[in-house]
Amino acid sequence: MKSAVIVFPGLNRDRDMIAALTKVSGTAPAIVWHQDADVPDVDLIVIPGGFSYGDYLRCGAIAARSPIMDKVRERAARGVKVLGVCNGFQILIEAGLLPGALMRNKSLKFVCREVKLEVVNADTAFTRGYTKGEVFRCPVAHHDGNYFADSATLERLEGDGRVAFRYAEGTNPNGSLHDIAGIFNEQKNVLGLMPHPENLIEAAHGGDDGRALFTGLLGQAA
Amino acid sequence: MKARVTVTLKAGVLDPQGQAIEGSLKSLGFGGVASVRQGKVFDLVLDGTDEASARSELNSMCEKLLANTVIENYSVEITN
Amino acid sequence: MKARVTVTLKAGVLDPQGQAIEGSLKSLGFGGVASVRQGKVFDLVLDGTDEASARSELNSMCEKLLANTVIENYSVEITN
Amino acid sequence: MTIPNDIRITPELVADHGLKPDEYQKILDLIGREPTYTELGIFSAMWNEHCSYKSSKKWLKTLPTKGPRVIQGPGENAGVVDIGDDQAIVFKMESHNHPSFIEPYQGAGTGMGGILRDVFTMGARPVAAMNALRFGAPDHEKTRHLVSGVVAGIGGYGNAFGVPTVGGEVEFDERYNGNILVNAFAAGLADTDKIFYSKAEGVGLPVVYLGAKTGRDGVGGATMASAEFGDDIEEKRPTVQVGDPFTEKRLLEACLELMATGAVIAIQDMGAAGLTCSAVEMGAKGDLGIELDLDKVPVREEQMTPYEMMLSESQERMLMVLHPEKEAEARAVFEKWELDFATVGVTTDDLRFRVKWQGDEVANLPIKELGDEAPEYDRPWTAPKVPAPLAAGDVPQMDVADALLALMGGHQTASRRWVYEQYDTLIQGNSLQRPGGDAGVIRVEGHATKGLAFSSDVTPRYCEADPYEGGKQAVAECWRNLTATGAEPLAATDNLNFGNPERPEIMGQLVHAIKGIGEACLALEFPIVSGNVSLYNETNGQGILPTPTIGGVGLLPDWNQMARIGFAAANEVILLIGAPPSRGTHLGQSIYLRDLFGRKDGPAPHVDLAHEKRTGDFVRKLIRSGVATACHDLSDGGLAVGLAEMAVASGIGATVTDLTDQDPVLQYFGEDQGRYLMTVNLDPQGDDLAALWREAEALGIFAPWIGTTGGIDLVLGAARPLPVAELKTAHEGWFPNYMADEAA
Ligand SMILES: Nc1ncnc2c1ncn2[C@@H]1O[C@H](COP(=O)(O)OP(=O)(O)O)[C@@H](O)[C@H]1O
Ligand SMILES: [Mg+2]
Repeated sequence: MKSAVIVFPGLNRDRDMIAALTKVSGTAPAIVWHQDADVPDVDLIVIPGGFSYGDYLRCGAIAARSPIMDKVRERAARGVKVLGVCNGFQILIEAGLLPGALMRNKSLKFVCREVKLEVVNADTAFTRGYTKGEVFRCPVAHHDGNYFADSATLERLEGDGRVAFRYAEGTNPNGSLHDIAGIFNEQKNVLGLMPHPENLIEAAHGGDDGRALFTGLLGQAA
Repeated sequence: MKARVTVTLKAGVLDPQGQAIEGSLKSLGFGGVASVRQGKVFDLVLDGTDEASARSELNSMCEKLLANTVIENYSVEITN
Repeated sequence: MKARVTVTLKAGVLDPQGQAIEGSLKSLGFGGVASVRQGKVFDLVLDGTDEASARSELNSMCEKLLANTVIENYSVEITN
Repeated sequence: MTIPNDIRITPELVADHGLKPDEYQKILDLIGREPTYTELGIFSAMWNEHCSYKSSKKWLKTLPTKGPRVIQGPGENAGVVDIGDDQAIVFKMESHNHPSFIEPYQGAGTGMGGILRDVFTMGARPVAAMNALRFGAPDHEKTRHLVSGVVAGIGGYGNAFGVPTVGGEVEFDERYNGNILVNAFAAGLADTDKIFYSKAEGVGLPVVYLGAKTGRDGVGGATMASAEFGDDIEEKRPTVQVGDPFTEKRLLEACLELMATGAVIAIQDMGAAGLTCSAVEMGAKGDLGIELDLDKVPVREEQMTPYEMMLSESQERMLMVLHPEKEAEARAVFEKWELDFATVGVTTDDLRFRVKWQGDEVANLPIKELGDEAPEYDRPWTAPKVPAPLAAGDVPQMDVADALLALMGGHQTASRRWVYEQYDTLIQGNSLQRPGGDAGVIRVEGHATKGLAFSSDVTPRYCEADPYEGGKQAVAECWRNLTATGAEPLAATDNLNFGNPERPEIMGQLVHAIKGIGEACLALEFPIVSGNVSLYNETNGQGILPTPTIGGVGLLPDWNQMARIGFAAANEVILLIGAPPSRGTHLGQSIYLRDLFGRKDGPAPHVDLAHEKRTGDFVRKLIRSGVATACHDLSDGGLAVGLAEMAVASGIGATVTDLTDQDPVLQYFGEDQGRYLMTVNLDPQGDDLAALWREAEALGIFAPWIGTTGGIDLVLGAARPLPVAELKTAHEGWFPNYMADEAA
């Protein structure tokens, strides 16, 4: 499986994501600079975490309006898988590829700690490395991960199996409605999530609970 | 020409910042505060002198960038 | 009673947010933008009906919490 | 606001620039005429304490700065130390005390920005950060606000920039009520053959300005950083600088990309007194003159005067000397990152520092003398009075369990989780030990087994009681914290925070602390490779506690052999390595006395450097041999707190037997130095443990078996068993509870 990582100025978990994709798949992803004319022909496009454009205005807002996102939107419409992590999730939301909004954490503070995630829908290309109901460890590191959507949208997300992950066991770090940590688009080829599975994939990270996302996605046995 | 754009959260949208400020104000002894909502203002300096066209530009800036119209309202004001 | 507090950066204080927004507006094709400065608004609902005392409360809220008077100015407006 | 350049230089104006009459006379003698207003500003910036080290230079020279691994010691933007495999660790610590008191969020944030720039200016990509924070008494009206702002500011900058925070310190004491300390540390990795320095070489080469535009931020800031606070503090506020981590992150990437092109001859970041200090330093180091044309400087405000441009402390800016044939390539890199790039000057061969503006020459000064001839003082000092020993039998009594619970839930030893969870501690994916242990540890990316450990330490109450012992202790504790992970301490950086050096007793503290630091660094083979001095930390004549912060770096050849502080399993032997047979006796200056009895008397504990070295080397060897399952050095709160921290870290309890012929208060709460707790997975009756003891004895190290891990309680001899869960609640509770009434 071929993948590409999109880099906007101010992102800072691009290197973490590139390392994770490389370590799990054995192949380095293509790196796409935001000013590049197009995204190469890949099966998976990843928008990593960080502070694109300083997260000034609203998190992800400025990056979401850059021309490269039109290309991402086109690919997504054609069924290419798109993964947005943390700032990547915020960008996908601002770009309209995913519904709702990510508000300032309830504590108003940046939070970096380990949480537990429950796999709500394991029946997708992104989550097939896990089993439904499985609870796994995953770190978070964000200031604006408090998922908000109106009740109709929440109902639709829940009803259509579009909630991917939920914060489990009282570990919701940000006040997200329905403890939502990650959601899919309607076709389930776009996933956005706040936690950082790429930071928990090997012994040096103190565990590899995040690895199954990548092994599942990249078509390898977990 | 100078303009001010004000962006506020739509009713019903969660405002963690406003809530926290409300709590802080109360614990500072401002008992009479019933609610606080936080928004943004943008003070812009624009080239050009035609107010009507500035207004329409500003609206379009809001739609395209300054406001997230899923959760925010905006208003535009020419200030000079 | 309703009030709006507007908090803006003092002149000369660097506004990285405003700068980034200015850059983004330009690349979205809004060439006529000469500068952008970002500020905050707080929309408050207050108990009580006396405008003068509300005004003085609001000023004191700004001094104590809503504005960082080291780098920000504020203004207070009763909106109804 | 515009300030003309032909303003008359009056004695008041000279004084406003922090220059003493004799210093001004020296300027007149040096240039043979009255300086222009801009020149006066340049002198004030170059000759203030912050840039010239005029009070401390004489003493700093006595510090050991060399070692087999030292590539670059003090004098550059950061120290450079060899870690093998053609790589180096580049690090430094710097204070942002005064700005953080005035505007905590921006002050602390720009402090982070400054130290990160020091590191990447040398060609190193930042891989770890720490912050050492000191605030006033918890119940002081300003403290919560300052804690909240400083922590948010450090996080706001460091998190967005993308460097993991791996450690730090937080302390509270009323002596910092009016003058908090914010010391920021950063370390970066570079290839040893790609280190960049500030020395310009070659005549007629372009001097290039990079990064953010210049505004009026912090004009007079460097002068402020060296001025004692008075009640007119409000008036100093408009000089606040605002940080822009987004620009800094782009500057990092652009600089590293530019360095890779081979275009850079010399580079210097613009820190205190921005353009002035950076240009003078590049020229003077290279025996070259520099000519600047201020009309080329990118500015973001209108009508800036040359005075303001020369003294502006706008952040996120760099000055470089470039190979002219690579200028176009360099410009392309900066345009890609949307940063300003402007050729603002040229190197010359006449050793003059010339500044042009709108056709006028507004400054023309001898460049070498600006730095070299800066005043240097041998300020008078008095020897500190060391407190008398506690009277024999003066051991205030308290139930051991109650005392431990109170200390674990008190402001001094409570967990700092509330602080470090606001920092990104795992970005870059290399964090092997995040804050909460003895030292932060990261792996060296790209290397299979190598790791680096970081710790920041000082015990200001010891330094106040005895600056010499306190100086030694700061170094020893840092060295010990690195050792406790299994790392070999390589080198250190120091951040010397003191009061007004014009007072002989403060100068005495500085002199003696440096003496202690120097001796300890020598004995522990732990050279000082960079540092920073922050003086005049006082308010209305009351100085802070002397606070010489030490930031150290250690090397782990194989992080698979690394110790952590949490008890690893039940039924393991607990050894107390390096203790006297009595385990502990020293209660003077302990937190037991201070926090439970309100007493600040007695001498600081003594550090036996030779014993320290032997003990640490032995501990490290045990960790690397694989027998150690956990390790923790003893510091604040002694044996009891050390054991409790190990238990709380993993949830596993322990039972420790009392020494029957010794006061339990002394053995559990004494703060004797040079001690480690270690658990080993060895049979208590077996040969391996016997061999370990024989080896210790041969080295003159006492390493008694004091107890065994297991259970859900911590049992300290005859004291009431304390559930680990209860200790944890106390330990984790203080900070969030305290900050919960932030607005109150
Ligand atoms: N400001 C801070 N930022 C990050 N980590 C911190 C900070 N303050 C304290 N810590 C962490 O909390 C732990 C306890 O700190 P401290 O009591 O100073 O340790 P020690 O006694 O071993 O020097 C350490 O791991 C330290 O790195
Ligand atoms: Mg320690």
